[in-house]
Amino acid sequence: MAGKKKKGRTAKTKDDPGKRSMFLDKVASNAITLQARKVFKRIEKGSKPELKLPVRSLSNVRYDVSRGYFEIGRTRKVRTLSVTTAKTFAQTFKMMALSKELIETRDFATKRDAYYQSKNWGDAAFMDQFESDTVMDDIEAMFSIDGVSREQLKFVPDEHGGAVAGELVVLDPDPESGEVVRIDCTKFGTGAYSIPSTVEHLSFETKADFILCIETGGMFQRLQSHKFWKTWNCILISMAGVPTRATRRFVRKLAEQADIPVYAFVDCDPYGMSNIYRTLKVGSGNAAHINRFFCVPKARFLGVTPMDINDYDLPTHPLKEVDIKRARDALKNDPFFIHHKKWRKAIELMLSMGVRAEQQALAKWGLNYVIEKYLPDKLSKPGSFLP
Amino acid sequence: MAGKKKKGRTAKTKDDPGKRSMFLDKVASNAITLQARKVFKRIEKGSKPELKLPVRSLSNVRYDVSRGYFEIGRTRKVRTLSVTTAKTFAQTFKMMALSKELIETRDFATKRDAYYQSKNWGDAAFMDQFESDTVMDDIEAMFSIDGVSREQLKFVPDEHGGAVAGELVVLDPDPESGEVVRIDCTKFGTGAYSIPSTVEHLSFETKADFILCIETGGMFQRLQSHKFWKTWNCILISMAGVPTRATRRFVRKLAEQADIPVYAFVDCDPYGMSNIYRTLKVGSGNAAHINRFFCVPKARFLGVTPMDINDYDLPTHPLKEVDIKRARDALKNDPFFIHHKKWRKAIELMLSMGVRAEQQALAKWGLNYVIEKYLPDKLSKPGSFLP
Amino acid sequence: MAVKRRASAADLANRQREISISEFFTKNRHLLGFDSPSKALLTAVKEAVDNSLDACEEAGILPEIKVELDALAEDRYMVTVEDNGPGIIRKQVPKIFGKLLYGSKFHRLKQSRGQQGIGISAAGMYAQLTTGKPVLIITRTGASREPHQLEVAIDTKRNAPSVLKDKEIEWDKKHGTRVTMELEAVYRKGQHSVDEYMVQTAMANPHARIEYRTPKGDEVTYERSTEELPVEAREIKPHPYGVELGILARMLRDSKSRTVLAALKSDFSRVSDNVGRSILKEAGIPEKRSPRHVASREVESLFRAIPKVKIMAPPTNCLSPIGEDAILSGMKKLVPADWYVARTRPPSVYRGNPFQVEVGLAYGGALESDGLARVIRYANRVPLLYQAGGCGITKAVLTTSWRGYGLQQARGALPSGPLVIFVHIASVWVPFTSESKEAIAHYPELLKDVRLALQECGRKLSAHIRRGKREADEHRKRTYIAKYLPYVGDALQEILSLSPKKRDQVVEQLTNMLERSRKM
Amino acid sequence: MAVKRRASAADLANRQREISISEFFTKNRHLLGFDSPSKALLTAVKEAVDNSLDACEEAGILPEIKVELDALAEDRYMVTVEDNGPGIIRKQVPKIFGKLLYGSKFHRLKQSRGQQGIGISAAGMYAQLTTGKPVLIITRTGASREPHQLEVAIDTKRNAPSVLKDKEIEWDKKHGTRVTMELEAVYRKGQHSVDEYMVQTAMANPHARIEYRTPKGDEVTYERSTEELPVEAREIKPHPYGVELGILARMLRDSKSRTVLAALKSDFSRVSDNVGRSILKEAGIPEKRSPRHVASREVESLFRAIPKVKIMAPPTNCLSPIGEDAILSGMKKLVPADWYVARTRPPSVYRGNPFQVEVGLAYGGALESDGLARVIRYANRVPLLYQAGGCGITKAVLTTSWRGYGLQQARGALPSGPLVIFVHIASVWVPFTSESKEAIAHYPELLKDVRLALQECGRKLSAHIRRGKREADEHRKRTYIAKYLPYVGDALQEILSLSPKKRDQVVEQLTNMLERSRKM
Repeated sequence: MAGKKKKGRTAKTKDDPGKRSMFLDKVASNAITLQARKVFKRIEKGSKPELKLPVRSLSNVRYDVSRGYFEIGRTRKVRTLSVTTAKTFAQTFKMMALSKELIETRDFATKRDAYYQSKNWGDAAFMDQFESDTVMDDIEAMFSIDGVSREQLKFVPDEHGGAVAGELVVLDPDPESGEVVRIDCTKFGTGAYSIPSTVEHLSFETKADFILCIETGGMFQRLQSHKFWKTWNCILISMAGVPTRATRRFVRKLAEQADIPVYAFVDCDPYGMSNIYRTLKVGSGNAAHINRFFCVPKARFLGVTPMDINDYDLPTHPLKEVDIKRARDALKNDPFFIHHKKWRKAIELMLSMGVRAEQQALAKWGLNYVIEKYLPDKLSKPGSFLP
Repeated sequence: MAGKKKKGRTAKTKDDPGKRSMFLDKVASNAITLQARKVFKRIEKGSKPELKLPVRSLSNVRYDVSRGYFEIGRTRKVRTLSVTTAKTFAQTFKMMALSKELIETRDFATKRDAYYQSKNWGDAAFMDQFESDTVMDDIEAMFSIDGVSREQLKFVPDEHGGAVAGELVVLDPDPESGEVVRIDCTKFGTGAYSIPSTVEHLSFETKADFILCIETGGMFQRLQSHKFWKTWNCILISMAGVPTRATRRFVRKLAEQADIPVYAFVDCDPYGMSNIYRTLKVGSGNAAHINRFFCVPKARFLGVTPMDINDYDLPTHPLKEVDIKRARDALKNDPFFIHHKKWRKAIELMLSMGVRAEQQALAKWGLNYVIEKYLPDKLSKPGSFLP
Repeated sequence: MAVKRRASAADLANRQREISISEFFTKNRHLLGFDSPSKALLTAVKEAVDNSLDACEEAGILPEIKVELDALAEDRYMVTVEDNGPGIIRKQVPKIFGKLLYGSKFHRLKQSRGQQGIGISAAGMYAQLTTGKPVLIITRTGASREPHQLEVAIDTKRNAPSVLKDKEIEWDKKHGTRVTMELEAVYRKGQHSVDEYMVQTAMANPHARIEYRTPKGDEVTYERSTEELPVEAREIKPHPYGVELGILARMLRDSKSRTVLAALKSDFSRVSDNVGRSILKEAGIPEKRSPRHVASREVESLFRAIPKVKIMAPPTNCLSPIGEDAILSGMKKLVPADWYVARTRPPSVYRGNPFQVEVGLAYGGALESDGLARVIRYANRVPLLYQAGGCGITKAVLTTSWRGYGLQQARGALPSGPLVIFVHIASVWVPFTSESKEAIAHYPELLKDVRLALQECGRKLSAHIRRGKREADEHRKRTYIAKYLPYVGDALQEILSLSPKKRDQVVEQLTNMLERSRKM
Repeated sequence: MAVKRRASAADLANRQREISISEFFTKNRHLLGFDSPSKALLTAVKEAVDNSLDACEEAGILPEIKVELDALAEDRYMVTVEDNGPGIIRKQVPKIFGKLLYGSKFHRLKQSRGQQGIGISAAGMYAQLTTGKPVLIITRTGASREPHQLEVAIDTKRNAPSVLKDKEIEWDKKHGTRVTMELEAVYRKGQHSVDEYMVQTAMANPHARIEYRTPKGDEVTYERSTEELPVEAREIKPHPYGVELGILARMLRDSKSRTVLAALKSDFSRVSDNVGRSILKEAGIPEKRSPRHVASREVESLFRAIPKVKIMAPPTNCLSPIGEDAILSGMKKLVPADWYVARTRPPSVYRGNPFQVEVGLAYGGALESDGLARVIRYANRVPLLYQAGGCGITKAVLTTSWRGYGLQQARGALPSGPLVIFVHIASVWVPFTSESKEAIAHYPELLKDVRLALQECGRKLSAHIRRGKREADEHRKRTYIAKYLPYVGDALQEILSLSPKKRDQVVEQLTNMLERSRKM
């Protein structure tokens, strides 16, 4: 079976997980210091300090075919200190100082935490979360040029991580003691491993053949309860809708380190294809400055495909107005779909059929039809997966 | 310290987890058979079959002070088979048959699964999810009279479970082999244990002193990363907003089995008090027929309280229109808050201050102020927690 | 006080002049419905057709009307309206067509299309103003009389006709009138068009035969669907409840009766000897007093006494409703629905003026089921095409709750569905909101009666819709039994592991049970 | 053909009668603004005050007007309006107050408040109709003349006055007129009230002193804010571009000139010898032809020739705008804003009628900043209180894009903010949508000029709003430097572990840098 070609491969960890984590911290901390030093030098020379930020607009985004993700373009905006930018400047530097402190104390902060921290900054305190988020996005964009991610800056999302089960051991070095915890994801019974908010410090041991990313919690629970990962020697990841940053980063790191394919199993509708799968694989257009960290270029689309609707005679719902709009938009404006002819054909087929289908629609043929028939069928020819 | 009075207590498990799970299945299966038999007998006698359902409206709900939860009243509606009810009758029985089959095959189905299953029922197939959900709610209500929960009927929610970390071992018997998996929640590094969709079969071993249920993922991650559970010998549970059915049921079973207190740590706003805490503790008015399974009557409100806003000089936001409406509504119409004078005073205080505060507002005084000062303060006098 | 003398009172007095009504309406012609060229075309046709129909009916002739429009230029049309009415005697022709506020209908209390004696002469005045052309009239009052042809212009300064030509001619019609006007106008299609006016006129006048030729040369003939003339409306005297203080004073002053009692009895309707005495007693005025010697303070007492005395409602033979049958036949001919209802309300009174409301509904069939209902408004059988928004009839339709009758209706909107609503108000005096007679004022009494009629028809519509639903229900239920009961059997078999035979028995028993209870 | 003879042409002819304009408007009094008792009160006051102001101005007298309302019963009021005008000579009094369509203003092309000679006599007619009481007039034309007191009623059948009393009396006024009417009416507060009318009248007539006593006995005096009378409007002749074919024909027929060229020159404005000759040449009519011998087809040629010849715009001294200063002083007195602007447009022409638009804006101050802007409409200095929705002025305000001037404006709505918009249209002939003179018809030329004036004022408003924002900005920026730069220093210190001294240097350097660049 093609999908199992790498069976028996041993675990790969590039280096000691604890050391790697410290190395990442060092990179981030240096980037901050460097930025501050540049500004300090300018001031000493009597020049106005300035910051260079990539322009975060759709016009400065392109789909990099070779790298396989949406990438931010070269356009930069320069923010010079002036009366009107004084407040933002102060806040940006206070936020950078906070980040450095977090790195040094091996701590982290959510967006919300950072906002409240600023309440101790006197006049420079953020008026509202929106102001705070904007500055954080700026800092993230600024350091993305240096290859430093927001998580490395110790700003973590306040989002639920996805759930994981299957043939995987996660190595998690304790932030304080440095002792590495081994988490065996085959040992959660019907439960699962919940991905933490930041995954930069994690590394992995696995002999799995592939990673299966699943849209709904219900489908994940079914495959998990029936130990699908055991039969198929794989790792199951529940995305629960559009995957969070932590989940995407987790999948990306895991897939890269273990060098195994990633298959997405989502609903057959424009939301599943465009919002979930496309985001997982190449990132999103309006967050192009971070895609390099979060995309999973090796992801492939297992199903449900529009062809499956016919092949498996699935119950469908008519496409809604918003679905049609989304699909037409993908065909017309999305460089990813425009680039892949197979995707264009699939979306056009869906539009001409005028219907969508959910992954759970397979239950029409029996609750475990998906385990006994559909997935085995599919996994026997991964070459046919959509790109 | 009062909160630690049970330190050193050994694990409690009522009986063998595998056997217990089989026993629960048996109860559910018998209830279905009994119901079917009743109907069958009536038909043989030439009487029209009928089903008795508790009326699911707010007028048939009361707050049971002694039991500590919203309870459904005694009013029943009788649904007699007639031309107009024929379709619903057929669907109800088909759904009961499906439930029995699920129990026998040790399987489960989400709402969505059940809906798609019906697509094989010919004319009796559900037209849409709404129709299917209504029948499922009816069945749940019907069997709730017999003390059988929806999860026992093997209809599981398609919701994310909460995350768990700390001094707890979850015992999860394998549905097929019956072999019991032991999941040690101290062993997940920065990650956590993700609660499965159904928890009926789980049991626990713990020496923890209390369970701390936390509103936001960010705060959970902070306490988890800093091993708060280790310092304080407790179990951390992330609710991520209003807790799901599985999370509530998990906390309830755990608290009951381990006989330890449950503390809720949520935002100081009407949503945190009423929608999150009240739902966790006594259930919700419009799902009164299931509260007996899902409420956590021993839960206490640790904070953030309106008094905390003054005591800790927290940054606040003004109450929004909807907050004020919700708070007034709680004071006027919610039997739980009406019953507890302390709660009435707290809500009135909040209304008079006109502000709300988030749990992350504590970050104003330092990111780990919550760990180093606030929670220790609070946990030193659990008697002062709101009921 | 700073006084800069510019003009003295005497200077001002020298400038005072009388203004003729024609001059007034020349400047204010938008008041008469001549505000735009497309509306002018409709108004001219309407005034001529109204007059023709009125004349035929008064003379007891089943109307045959011919309407012809000819385009002379893009903005210049010739309008010709010909009828088979009684004709107009030669002497009257100039004043009827060449003087505003001249007519037979203003002083009468009796339902008619025209009311104010302005319409046709205003059309002529507009024609003359915009093209300089006089009105051309051919008329003949009987087979034994010679047909006359006249050209009449209006001297607006004097509001008086001037006859430009007058001759006897050959005409093959035995009696009737033919009016031709040349005017600045534009021909349009749509809601406010002459075409639409012709259809609606035909619908409300099923006793009339109308031939209509559009400027494009298309000919449409509306054949009559009844050979019966409408009941003739009789003239009545004013009713005391409707009189105003000033009018009452004038009536007494002008009365030819010798005593005030006699004056009341002869000048008002429904004042019997008894009623008259009661009023005068209440007012403290001696019966024998001459009406011309009632002092102004006494007139007021008299005025205040009237409402205190119970007086019979005015006679209603001044009205001539279309009638339910005629409304139905008119709608059936011209509205492609599959269900119709009509209701003629009993006459009512507002301000002493009798009026009567008629409503028809047409539902279903080929009517568009997506949009809003269409409302067709009439006053004294004349369609109202403009100012639907400001009209009391529209208000009454909007404030009727159509949801109760099984229709959709958004807040403050017309009901939606395949529905045409026909509303006719007949009255001796229709209170229009302007002289162009496009919308009816919001008198509560009128609105109430329209609503009542709509409700009566609405209830019938509701029954019709429900009947349709019931029939659909019945069918559905019958199939339900066959459709769903087998699944009850299936499920019980699955749960209780019944034998196939047992299962079939269960289904059979259930089927019998339900069929039986349905027959009871 | 089924003929049931009911009435012959001769019968019909016998019924034909002339209708007096008074009778017509008695039945249609809602057309004159007497549709409800509360509106009737306002209309009566308005007609009397308009006449008083017109008379004073024509006579060059600074107006002093006294308005008194007395409640006689809940629905009966006495209205008294007294002025210091030139008075009315005895002989004219009956016709002015007892005949509809009689006046000095209808035939003139000149801006005035009254236009049609209907207003005050209609008010009297309404009073008489509802209370039976005649109009009481006291008038005196000069210190050397005796004051007269008359009671005038209207014979509606003949549209003629009847004088009930007429005597010389004592009166301490040297000249002026006092009119008293008793009518069925209701006194209300609010948008459509007499109170509101008085304020708005005072605002547009800052040269008038007005005393007003409400029925509750409250006395309000609006002192004048200017001692200058408005420029006197001159009467002009009609302009050829505005004439209509029918009018042209009549003017030639009625002309007293000997030649058609002379007729054109004397009866129209702006027709010089040259212009007249060009027109006639274009029309192919000999100059010397008698105007009364121009055939009807030739009149049409003449009519078509006019637009082909270039003719100067009509003289505009027939207009008397309020003027920017007077608008400003009126608004400042009565609108509690803190910024004002006014603009008087140059005169324009529609249909040959000169007109002029004036706009004022008042912004900020104690005006309510939450709601929509308030629009105050005037035609020839008379406030328009009713039918705002149907008025061309409202339309022009709605279709102006206020967002461009820094205001909020929802689609199709008025702008919102602390704004009062004052719009005045002055014209020799204001095209009202009805005789009750409540709303102005939507003539594109008028709307365009209103919009232009609004835009000119809007741009000034926009600059004012921006100036306010700029000043606030400036202040904010200055404080910014002191406020935020220390935190830049703090943060750099934290990241780079600078010494406190180094940190302070950085902050100082930054401060200097920014202060310097701000001064450049």
